[in-house]
Amino acid sequence: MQIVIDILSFVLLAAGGVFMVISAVGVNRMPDIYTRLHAASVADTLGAGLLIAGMMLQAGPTLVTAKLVMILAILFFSGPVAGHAVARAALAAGVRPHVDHPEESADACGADFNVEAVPHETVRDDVKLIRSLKGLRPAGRAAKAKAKG
Amino acid sequence: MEVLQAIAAHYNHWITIFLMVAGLYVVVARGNMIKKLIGLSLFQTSVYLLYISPGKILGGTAPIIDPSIEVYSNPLPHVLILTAIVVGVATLALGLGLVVRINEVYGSIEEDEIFTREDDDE
Amino acid sequence: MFVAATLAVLVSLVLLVVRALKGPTVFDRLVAANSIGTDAILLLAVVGFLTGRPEFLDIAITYALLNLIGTLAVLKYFRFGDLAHSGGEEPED
Amino acid sequence: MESFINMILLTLLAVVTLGVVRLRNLFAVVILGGIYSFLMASVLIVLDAVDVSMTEASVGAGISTVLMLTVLYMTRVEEAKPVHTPILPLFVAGVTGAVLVYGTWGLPAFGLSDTPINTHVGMRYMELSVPDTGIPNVVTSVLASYRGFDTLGETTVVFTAGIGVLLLLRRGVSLARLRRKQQEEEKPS
Repeated sequence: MQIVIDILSFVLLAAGGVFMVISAVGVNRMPDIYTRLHAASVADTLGAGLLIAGMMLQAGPTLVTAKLVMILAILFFSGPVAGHAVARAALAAGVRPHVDHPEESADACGADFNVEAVPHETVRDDVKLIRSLKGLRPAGRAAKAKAKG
Repeated sequence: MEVLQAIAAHYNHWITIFLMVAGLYVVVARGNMIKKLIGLSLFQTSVYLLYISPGKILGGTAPIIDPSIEVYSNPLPHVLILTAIVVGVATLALGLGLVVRINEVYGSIEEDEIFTREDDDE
Repeated sequence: MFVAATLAVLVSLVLLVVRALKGPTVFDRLVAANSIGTDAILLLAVVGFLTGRPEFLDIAITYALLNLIGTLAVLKYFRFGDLAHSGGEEPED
Repeated sequence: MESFINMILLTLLAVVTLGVVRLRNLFAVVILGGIYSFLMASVLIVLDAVDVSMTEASVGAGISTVLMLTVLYMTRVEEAKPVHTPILPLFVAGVTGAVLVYGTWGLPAFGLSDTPINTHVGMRYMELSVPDTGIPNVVTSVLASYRGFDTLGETTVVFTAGIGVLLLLRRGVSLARLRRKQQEEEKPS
């Protein structure tokens, strides 16, 4: 029985470690902040989840397992919150998403990041979604400048 | 192998010295006051390392008594550094308060700009 | 087997530090910092098992909470320029 | 293995420090400071200082970051270009570092149990803590019981610093602000 648990937890730990490394490589290789967030989330979910599952198997039904469950719960909730907040703040600060045809969007994406002109479909959908929420900085700022001018 | 062991024996000391020297350099060479405070806290953390690393015993664990464990690391440096950390954040807060006050009076936190402004006033 | 997991976490830590130093924008550094926080939590847990005393996981819980608070404080600054802002309305530029 | 993890983490710490010294955007420096604190806390865990590690993480990555951000909000974010050449500070730092490195040859190696620091009073506390106070965590018993007055002094220091910050930042009539107001009023006339 013990040997089965050992093998199983070794597999889980190894897989978790591999996902941690994949996530870190992704954070290094991806072209812009929004895609890097995507790579970083792998560590929060699969990496941490598998590693902690492996450790839980080793700890058995003790207090240590309860603490591990708590850590996992905090990571599961805090990871998406932090990632979402980073993306929102980057957008609000005017960081332009990386697009497939930079020559087409280069003049369209001015200093103020004109939302309508970004050609990437998915990006535009996300932006529309966020704009429907209250108070997005770049759009709001552009509108205000128009109203003043 | 011998060389590696010699390096491992003193690696903590060398990194501690590097952090200390880096903190000293930032405090002396940079004119920005917030950067100076960051350099000061670099220096501070290097002192934490200087105290804690000699207290570590290889193969030992944290100094929390348990019947099943034989070797513990030295608890005394930990106590001293706990006090130092709390006092450190108090001094950092006071320094930042001074920076805000200086910025209110002079409109700048760069040392050189403040000095030229002082000279202009006289 | 915990040795392998520790090595993996250390490798990812090294790569993330590279990104934190390179990162062209502040947000790249922030993503790296957040991931480094996660890595530190996992490293703490794995090293606890490696040295045979996994009782110190309470500290990992503290790290996890602090990691979130630090990131949100920085981002709130960027969003509103003020840490005490309630987040309800668009700030005046 | 412990020694190896310790060395890797210390190397990362040194690399992050180089970044802190070189960067001029203070936001980036503050974020790197948070990373530095997390790495330092991991090093302290490996060095068996669990209580110190928790305090360092909450103080370094928590309170210090928030304090620095608040001050950055009140001042400005970009550091000015250095006016002077950094040759003299580099020289001072280099000489200091060389002297200190020379001094390390006389220090005992890392991780031994028979060094002076590990043979006298610390180990006495380890033996006496449970019979004397009944607390298994020796750091707690030394901090709060054997050396409780030190903690009282520490609290006094924190209290004094708090009063200092309050006095510095109070929103009242201050002499300097009055003088500046006077100057501004005199200028147009």
